[in-house]
Amino acid sequence: MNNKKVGLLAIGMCLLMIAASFSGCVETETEIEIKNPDTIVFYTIGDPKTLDPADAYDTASGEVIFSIYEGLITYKGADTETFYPSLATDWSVSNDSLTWTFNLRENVKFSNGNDFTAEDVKYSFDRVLIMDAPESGVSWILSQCMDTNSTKIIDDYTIEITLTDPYGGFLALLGYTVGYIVDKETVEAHGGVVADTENEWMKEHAVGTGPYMLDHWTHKTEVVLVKNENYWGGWDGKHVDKVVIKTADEPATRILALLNGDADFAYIPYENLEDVEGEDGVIVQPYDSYDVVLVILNTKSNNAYLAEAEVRQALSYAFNYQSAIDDAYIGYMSRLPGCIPVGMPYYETQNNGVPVYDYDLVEAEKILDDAGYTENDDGYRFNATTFRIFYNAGNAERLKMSLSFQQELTELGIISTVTTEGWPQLLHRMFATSDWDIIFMGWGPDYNDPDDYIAPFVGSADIGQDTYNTGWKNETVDEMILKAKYTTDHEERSDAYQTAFDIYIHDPPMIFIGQRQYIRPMRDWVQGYSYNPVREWYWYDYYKE
Amino acid sequence: MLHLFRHSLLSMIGLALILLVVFIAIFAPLLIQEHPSYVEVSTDQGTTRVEERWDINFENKLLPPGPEHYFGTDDFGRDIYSMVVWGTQISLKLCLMVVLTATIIGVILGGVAGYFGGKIDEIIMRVTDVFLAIPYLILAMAVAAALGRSIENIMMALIVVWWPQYARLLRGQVLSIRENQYVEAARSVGASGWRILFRHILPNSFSPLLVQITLDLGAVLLVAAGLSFIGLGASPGTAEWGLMISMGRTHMFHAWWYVTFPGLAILITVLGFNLLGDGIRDITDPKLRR
Amino acid sequence: MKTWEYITRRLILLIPVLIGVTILTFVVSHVIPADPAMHFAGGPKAQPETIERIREELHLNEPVLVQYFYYLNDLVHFDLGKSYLESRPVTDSLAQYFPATLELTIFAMLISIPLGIVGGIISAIRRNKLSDHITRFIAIVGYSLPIFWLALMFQYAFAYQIPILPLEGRLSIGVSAPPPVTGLFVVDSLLAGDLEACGSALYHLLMPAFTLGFATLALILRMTRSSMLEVMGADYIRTARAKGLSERTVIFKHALRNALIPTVTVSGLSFGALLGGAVLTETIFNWPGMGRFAASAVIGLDFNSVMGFTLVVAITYVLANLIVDLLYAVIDPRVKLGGV
Amino acid sequence: MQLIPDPPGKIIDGQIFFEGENLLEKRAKDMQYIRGNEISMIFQEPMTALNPVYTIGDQIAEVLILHKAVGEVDKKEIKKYDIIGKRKQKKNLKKKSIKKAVDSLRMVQIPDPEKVAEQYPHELSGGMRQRAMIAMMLACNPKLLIADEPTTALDVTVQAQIIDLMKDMQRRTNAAIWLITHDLGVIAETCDKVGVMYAGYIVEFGDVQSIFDWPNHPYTRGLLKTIPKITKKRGKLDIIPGFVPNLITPPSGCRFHPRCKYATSECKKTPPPLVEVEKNHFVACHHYEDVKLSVISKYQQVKP
Repeated sequence: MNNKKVGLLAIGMCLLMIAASFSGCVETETEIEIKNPDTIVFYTIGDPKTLDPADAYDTASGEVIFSIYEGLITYKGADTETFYPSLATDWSVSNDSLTWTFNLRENVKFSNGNDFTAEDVKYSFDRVLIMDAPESGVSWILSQCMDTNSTKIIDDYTIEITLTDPYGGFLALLGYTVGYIVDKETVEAHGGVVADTENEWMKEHAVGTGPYMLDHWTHKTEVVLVKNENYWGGWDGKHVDKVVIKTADEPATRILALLNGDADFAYIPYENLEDVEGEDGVIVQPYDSYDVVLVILNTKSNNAYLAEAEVRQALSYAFNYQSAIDDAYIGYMSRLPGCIPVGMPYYETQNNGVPVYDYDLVEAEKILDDAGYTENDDGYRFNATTFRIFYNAGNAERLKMSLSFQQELTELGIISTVTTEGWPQLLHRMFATSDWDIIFMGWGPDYNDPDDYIAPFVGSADIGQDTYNTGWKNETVDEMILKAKYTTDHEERSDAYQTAFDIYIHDPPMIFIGQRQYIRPMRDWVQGYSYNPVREWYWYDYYKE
Repeated sequence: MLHLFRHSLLSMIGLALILLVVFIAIFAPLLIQEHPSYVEVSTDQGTTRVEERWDINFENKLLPPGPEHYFGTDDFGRDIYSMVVWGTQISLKLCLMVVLTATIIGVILGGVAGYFGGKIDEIIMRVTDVFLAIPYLILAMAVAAALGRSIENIMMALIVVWWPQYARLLRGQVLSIRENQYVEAARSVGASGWRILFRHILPNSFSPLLVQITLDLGAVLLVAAGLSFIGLGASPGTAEWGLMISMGRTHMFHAWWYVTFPGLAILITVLGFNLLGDGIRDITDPKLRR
Repeated sequence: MKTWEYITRRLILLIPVLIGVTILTFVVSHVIPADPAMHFAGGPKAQPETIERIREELHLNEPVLVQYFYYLNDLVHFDLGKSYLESRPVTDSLAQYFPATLELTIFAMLISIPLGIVGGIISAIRRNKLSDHITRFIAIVGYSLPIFWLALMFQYAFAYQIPILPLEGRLSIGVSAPPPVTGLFVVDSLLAGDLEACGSALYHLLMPAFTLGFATLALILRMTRSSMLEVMGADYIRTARAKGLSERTVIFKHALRNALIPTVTVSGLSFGALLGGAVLTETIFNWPGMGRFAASAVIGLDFNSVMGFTLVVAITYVLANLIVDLLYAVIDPRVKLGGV
Repeated sequence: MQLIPDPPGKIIDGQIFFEGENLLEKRAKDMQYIRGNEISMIFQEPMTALNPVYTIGDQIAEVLILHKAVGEVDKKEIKKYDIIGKRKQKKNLKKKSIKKAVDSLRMVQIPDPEKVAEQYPHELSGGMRQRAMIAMMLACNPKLLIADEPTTALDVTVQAQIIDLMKDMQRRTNAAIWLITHDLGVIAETCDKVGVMYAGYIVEFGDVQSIFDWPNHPYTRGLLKTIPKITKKRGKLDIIPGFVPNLITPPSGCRFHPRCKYATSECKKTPPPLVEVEKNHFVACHHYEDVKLSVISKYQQVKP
């Protein structure tokens, strides 16, 4: 290796690097035939927290559990209204919507060959209630209207569930992973059910009745699912044999994987959509979703001004909604009128869907001046107290919105800081110390019912809600929420939500920004995909052509 | 001495780069097009801190380099050229502060350990062993994460990580110089330990120290940029090079300039320090002069 | 002093350092005000009592000193606590990620050390000629490049503009991981005779290992060059030439072995820099190693993982230095083990 | 030997004859053959002259193997691809050469040569190392041994042993030894012929006897006068006035003229040629007769 080679190699490397980095986006797209046709590959961020349906609450875990386990009822394609039979063939409810009876599907087998019977159903529900989801607390979805002696086995294939109190939306609860059925024999063989402790084995392994079973899970690398041969739904028609969910936290990795065909689906942040939009072979299809974007305001913060309704109204006027939509979410977001997202039942009770607040600094100034919070001599209101804005590290959209909101507040004469924190620190600040003023937050549906939104947002801590710990409380609103929760009469529920809206909209505990459209860029050779906000991924439906 | 310095071409380049960077840092306010505004903010601990703000206008988001934006703009529409130039001040301030503080701590502890020896030496050396048992970036990462996200905390973290190196360097120097006759002579004349340490030993260990300081200025900058890159650095609005690269990396495919220019700025500054450090070492270390 | 006697002595010396490391990391990570219980109680929808129970389990309510002793006795039972980021014991996470980082670091060294030595020799022999200046300049540039920026530039150049190298991960999609024996994919696939996996593993190693090793390459090149210069001037080189040996033998047999001594120490030290650099390189190249795990653990303020990682790195680093000292004695007979 | 390190030194012109051939014209390959085999050299500083990382035996064996001086080696033809055979041959070649190295160590009267062969240079004393050097350099019994100040760095007792050893080795191997030293005593004891050099030029050349008795060049005479006589009563030591010239800008003509008593204007202009004053006794001085007279007159005083 004489000196010429070393010199040339080194110069070559340098020139190549510099030339490449200055040559801008030279298209190098070549016609790519379908890559690994019998496998679906999904490049996403994060890693499932657990594969145990009784303890899973994060989307990453859901991506796997939805296709391995099954519930009594299920959804079809994008339809979130009607419930389709799954492990239960048909069901009936008593007119006081207290007792629900399910007839179970016969000769269904788990992936390890064990038979599926009513015993497994009772075992699964009781297990959720006894374990009480030590890690994630997801059990509240069932424990809000069930207890361990709710489920009764009538015979091998019939189950009767008596709720602790009547709940109209009960069926929707069974659609979420917490209501999915595990194999009693397998769980008993691996540590069974122990109160308040998670089952280590069930966290890393899975035996379900669903179309796929777990091949292997290498943490923070990939989850691989393979065909479950004795799936009761059968394998005729077009399906894929293998599903690979790869973890790639770097956006560049996911973008390139999609462009060169390695990835069939990829989670791409909004600001990078332009890298994949319009590329041949890539579909960027937005779907309306119930994922809402909010700014929560702490009414009991040591910055006492936030306790005043006028201040929070002014803040709602100061927020540049259009810029958030155009610049943070690149147009893939629509305005959110109130707690209930547009598209969910009863959303029309919120000023029939028309947002009350808009970006209007003049109005904001007027409200603050009328309320007596005028600017002092060097132009700052609230005698220069600092309003602290927080968001969780790594979220590009929230970073854009908080910096832009900071600039609006400075315009308005309010001093503010933007601090980014990792999830644990932020949650600790939000709940334990409530030492915060403004936080950019979001919320996704657990089940397709307005109660899953309005209760946690504006319900007070007294009725076990106020999930964001804003400290906001209004008796009438509480009353209305409870009334709407436990009635099945449409009219009654609509009036309750209407009254609650008229109260909280003028004393807003949070700024309702918008409802972002869900986008999952994918290769054009993927068929059978449809977006269902309450159940994002069902690999059984997809195939490649 | 100086004619040797002129000889080595590389160290001349180094000196030129450093002078360029210092020049930019000093005249930054005149060179930049967009100016940051400063707002005094009260922090959680009740103190006040001045925060840097750059105006956001999303209209000219991600414009390629052109006449009105030499280095193009970032995804907030801020002028990258101005931020990179302004960033020189932050970076230089950071690495100078860290290296000087670390040197002072290191010199005192190293000097004491080396000169007085015995128990103190043992303790100090064991403590430096512990610190040096963990690679720089990882220890700095843990400390910065503990203190929270800000430039000041990165500075603290880097000081904590960097002083042991100087302590060890100084101790070595002190041990070797202590044996020389002129130190014996000074002691025989009744000079106190501290006097000897500062009058005789430190001036003589100055040249290896100078070399180490110059090289470390570059190394500190690299580690600081690394910390900001992971997300432990400055708060999102500030013009800090590591942070800019971190924020720019997602736009690499449609905005190559967002990542390239801050990276070049780091490269040029650190290169300057390294070349300069090498030049000084070549001069002061006779063995290498051949 | 026999070798193993020296090793045991050095290992005993290791223990105070490691205890110091545990104290350091414990103090550092317990200053963080964050509360992991909250995070792993499922986020915003968690119930207060689950959070309280986790706090209990973590002994977070007891004074710091008590917490430290809990930590120490866990450590003795190889229990580094639970990684809340991955809700499994830290030891499992580290066990899974350690081989990946090891493979990356080893290949980084395999690339940087030989290249650095050869480059150093060449530029020492061709002193002050053009190739010497070029290599030296590249070395200094390599030493001054921020490693993550270099990684991004390589990724942009060689995976996007000219898609010749894979962008991320350890194996291509279709290839399945070889049966784990050592955890190093290249070795395992060779053992399993699966050439395709081995090829894919090497192919994926190329860019990350070169990026990670680039700074070390520069360091070793400069170190070898200066020590070669020094050695070439020594009397025994003149003797070797006087014996009639060819220039090549003089350089590679006599000069190199003496010049290697400082290089060995440098590569020992650079092992630490590699581990540090791995944190950045792995994040960018999506390399499922300890570095990437540590980066996310630090952001997510996962106490146990950060401390577990730092401990493992400290142990590996100190052991590496021990190996370097042993190597030292092998190369340089003047160094007697223990009687240095 | 053309061992001058390339930067800074360079051989520009002139000729170096060895056995009638001009060494400067030889290709590098041939020079390598000659070095260590035909001509070999030992150096002044034994402490650093041996490679610290190899054993003495290895270093000596290396020369033997290099110059195929290991004696009868099984010439069995080894097939090219027969690796094991090749390794075996190489191994016993090494074994044989180590044995020969031990013999040469014994030749230089090193006590317990077997042990020394395994030892490393830093485990030996200065004298021992110089002996090892001599053993190494004479291993392939070269025709000429250049000894560059071999004894300067050693203390006097060891110095004497080394001188005796070299004389003994010279007798035994009949090699020519070219001793470079400033120690007139050593020269008188060991050498047959002597050449006095000043500022890079040979100023006087001849038999030891005639040079020491009848120095014809002022510099040689000055040198000999500086040796203090035990018989003389104490007094000021004689010195040669002035300083050694700076060789980068040497004085014109005869380089010794600034310090020479007999210097005249002619000396300043033309460098004196080397003239044969008497049978193989050469002098490079314009006024060697005057020097000769003053020596004779000095003799009259001494010899009664």
